[in-house]
Amino acid sequence: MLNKVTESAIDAMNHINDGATILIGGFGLAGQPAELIDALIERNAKDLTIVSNNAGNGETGLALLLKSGCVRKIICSFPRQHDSYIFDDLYRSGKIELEVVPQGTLAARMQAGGSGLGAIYTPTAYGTLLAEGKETRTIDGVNYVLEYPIKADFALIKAFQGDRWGNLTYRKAARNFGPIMAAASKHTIAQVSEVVELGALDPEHIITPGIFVHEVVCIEGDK
Amino acid sequence: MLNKVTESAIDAMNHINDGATILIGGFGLAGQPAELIDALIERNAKDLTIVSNNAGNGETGLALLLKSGCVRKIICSFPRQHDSYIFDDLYRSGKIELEVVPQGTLAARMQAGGSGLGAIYTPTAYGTLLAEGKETRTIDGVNYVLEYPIKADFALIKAFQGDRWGNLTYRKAARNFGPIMAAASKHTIAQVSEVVELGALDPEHIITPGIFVHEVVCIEGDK
Amino acid sequence: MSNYTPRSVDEIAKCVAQDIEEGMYVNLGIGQPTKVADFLPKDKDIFLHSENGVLGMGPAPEEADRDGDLINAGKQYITLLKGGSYFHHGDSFAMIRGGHIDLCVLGAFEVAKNGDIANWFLGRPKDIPAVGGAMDLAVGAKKVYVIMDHVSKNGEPKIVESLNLPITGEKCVNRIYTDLAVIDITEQGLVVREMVDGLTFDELQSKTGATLRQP
Amino acid sequence: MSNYTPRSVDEIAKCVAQDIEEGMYVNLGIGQPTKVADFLPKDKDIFLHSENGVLGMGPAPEEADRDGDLINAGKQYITLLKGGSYFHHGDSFAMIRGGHIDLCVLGAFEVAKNGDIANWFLGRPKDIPAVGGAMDLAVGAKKVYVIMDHVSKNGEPKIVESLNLPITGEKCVNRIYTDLAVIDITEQGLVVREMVDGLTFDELQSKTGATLRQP
Repeated sequence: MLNKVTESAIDAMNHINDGATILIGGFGLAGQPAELIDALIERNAKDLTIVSNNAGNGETGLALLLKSGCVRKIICSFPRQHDSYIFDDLYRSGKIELEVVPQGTLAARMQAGGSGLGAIYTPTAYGTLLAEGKETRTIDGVNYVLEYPIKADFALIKAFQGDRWGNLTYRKAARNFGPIMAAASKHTIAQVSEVVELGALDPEHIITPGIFVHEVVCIEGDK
Repeated sequence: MLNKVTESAIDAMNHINDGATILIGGFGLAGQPAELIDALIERNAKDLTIVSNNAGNGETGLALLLKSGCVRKIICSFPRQHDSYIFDDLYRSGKIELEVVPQGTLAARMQAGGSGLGAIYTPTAYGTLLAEGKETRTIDGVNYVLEYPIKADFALIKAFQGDRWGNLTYRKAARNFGPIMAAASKHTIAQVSEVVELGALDPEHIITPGIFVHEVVCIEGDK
Repeated sequence: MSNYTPRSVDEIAKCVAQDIEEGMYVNLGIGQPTKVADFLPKDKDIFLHSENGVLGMGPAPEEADRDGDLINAGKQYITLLKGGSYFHHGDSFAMIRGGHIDLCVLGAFEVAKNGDIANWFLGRPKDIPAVGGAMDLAVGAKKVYVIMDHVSKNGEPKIVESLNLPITGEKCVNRIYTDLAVIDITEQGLVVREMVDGLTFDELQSKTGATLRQP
Repeated sequence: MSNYTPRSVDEIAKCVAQDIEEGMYVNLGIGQPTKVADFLPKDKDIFLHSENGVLGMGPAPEEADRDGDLINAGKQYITLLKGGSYFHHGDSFAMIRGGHIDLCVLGAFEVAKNGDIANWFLGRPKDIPAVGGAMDLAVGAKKVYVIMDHVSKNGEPKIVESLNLPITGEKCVNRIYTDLAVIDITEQGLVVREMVDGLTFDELQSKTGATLRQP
């Protein structure tokens, strides 16, 4: 009997080592796997590359991870927020590397990674600073930028319900990057609010099939 | 009040004209929009290009459409089946043009079309007859073929439940190409087994949001 | 100087709302464009898209009904209308990049006469670049409308011959709504559709960095 | 000639099934490979994927329970296990092309010593090309096992120095199960893992179009 449910968030971090590339779900705080990030901080792996839409809020979750000094580089679409002061300070003092990627391109690059494409031509960012030095091509009169896949060693995501095969559902707009990050990483760890019996999730309603998920951690009391 | 529900399948064909490119859902008979195809035959538009996984079975649906003489070219992954004799005869007598595309590439090209990408590099078919004359590139040691998007004027698909905003759910493996064809066409017509009240479909369970659907036709008595 | 009153933020939003037709799929950018939602006709089905995976956005909830998992791209609490749906970022940006969004309303620092828009980065040494969905929306939506003040706080024109600031997207703006006028960007150049009462064309031209045309 | 009995189709399928471990995501090709499912251990969770959008495929249903919307890639009626799921072709081929399928079992016309496989098209003038998911599976799955007869009906070797028929995918086969032997394709060449009782290595070599090695 296969059981992907892992007892604790700390246990789930066992495989994460220095230098890993880690996708972290969430749009702002919605869908951010806060407890997994806390465990990752405790794991204290160094020299990490993090891919996430934002660069953390206040002194919670992703912001705390940056503060811990474990992160060498962050790839995101929107680092600067009203409460992203931890990132802002690290960036201005040259202590973290930043790659800004348009939000849709971030999603598309991870989708390319998860689905085995070698590269994609996207119209987004053509002619802008974010396409500087990148290959371009005009196809049927439209200008495109060549973008390469993002693939990662790990993904930490937050889902709603999960089962022992790793099937996941999400809750409202907390779905955001979860399904595409799960597909783009070699080892996906999902925190869920509830672990349900196998078969309790309607096969029509499963958003992330278990093939993309390797460990499921239940966070008690979480919504 | 916006209502995408169209009274009859025939009415939904009003916009289809000679020379149109039409995506038709289904994998074999599962998910094939039989009643929409019947209406398309009645519409009798000529010189059509059809994109579908197969090239019809027996004397039903897609096979009948081919028999009607309305189709100039078919793009599909698997035309030859034990009961595809209508297509086989047309092909052997040079009356229909065939473009064979690997099944995953067919899906990926439509996804590229629906999501605004200009082209994709896929590893599938590299070095084969189906990549002859196509641009290739080696990226990180893997060989890829450059493939261009498939975009269409129309998509005819079969879904399970629909509402007046065009939201759709599917049934089991009949989902197959429906969602990606809906996104890859300018005008998507979906036949459904049931039209439900707005709000009856759980927003977490809608597979094709109404933005991709332009007309919904209810086929009474269909499963 | 002639006697006129610039439009308030709400009045500009109202002008945009009046130009949105039933059945349109619309993305309202962060900031001022979000206000357009308040002036949309309640009796028409207009579909608001938020790039974080929501279609059919409804008005802000009562404080007691706020849900941290139900926010818009500006990270404000929202509600979902009956018939709305959730999806992941891949599908959400397929809607944008694939040309399925009929209209996007954006704020801007500058718009050039050819429709180039600058709205993501001022590029000063201390600024941290952050783009979000701005570049996807600019190139992807079928039509892009901009809401902005006609001139900057220093009185500089924000409608210009060519951009001074880093570009977000090329030739993508179709119409500009400012506190002074509504201007279409056409093949023939900048065409003034409408001005606030009491403003003369010459005065509008004097506050604009590129040649205007009367319709 | 030595005294041996070639394996039946079922026996070959059983050999493959024994090599599949718990937790693997497996795609079984149309035809003979489909039979492998019948011999998988019932007490282990092994996940069968069908490229038409099904994960967690179960055995064939009773006739009364057949459902035209629940078929596999070979268009046979199937069932879904508890914990199974449905998805569209885009996601299904993301699983394949993206390297998420641990193992794919395919039939073949020919396999070359370097792992090239031909299984989609004989290329004769009257043949109609039809590829389905064969090329995606060949390049996408982490491992590809082939089931085929060791020689053709005319007695020609199907394991060859280089392909005579149109290729499906380059260097993708890892192991071949025939009615006579199980052969690994390695960096060092074709390594015989196992042969049917009574067959000599020399006789197997005589029926094979490329050099075999003993382990």
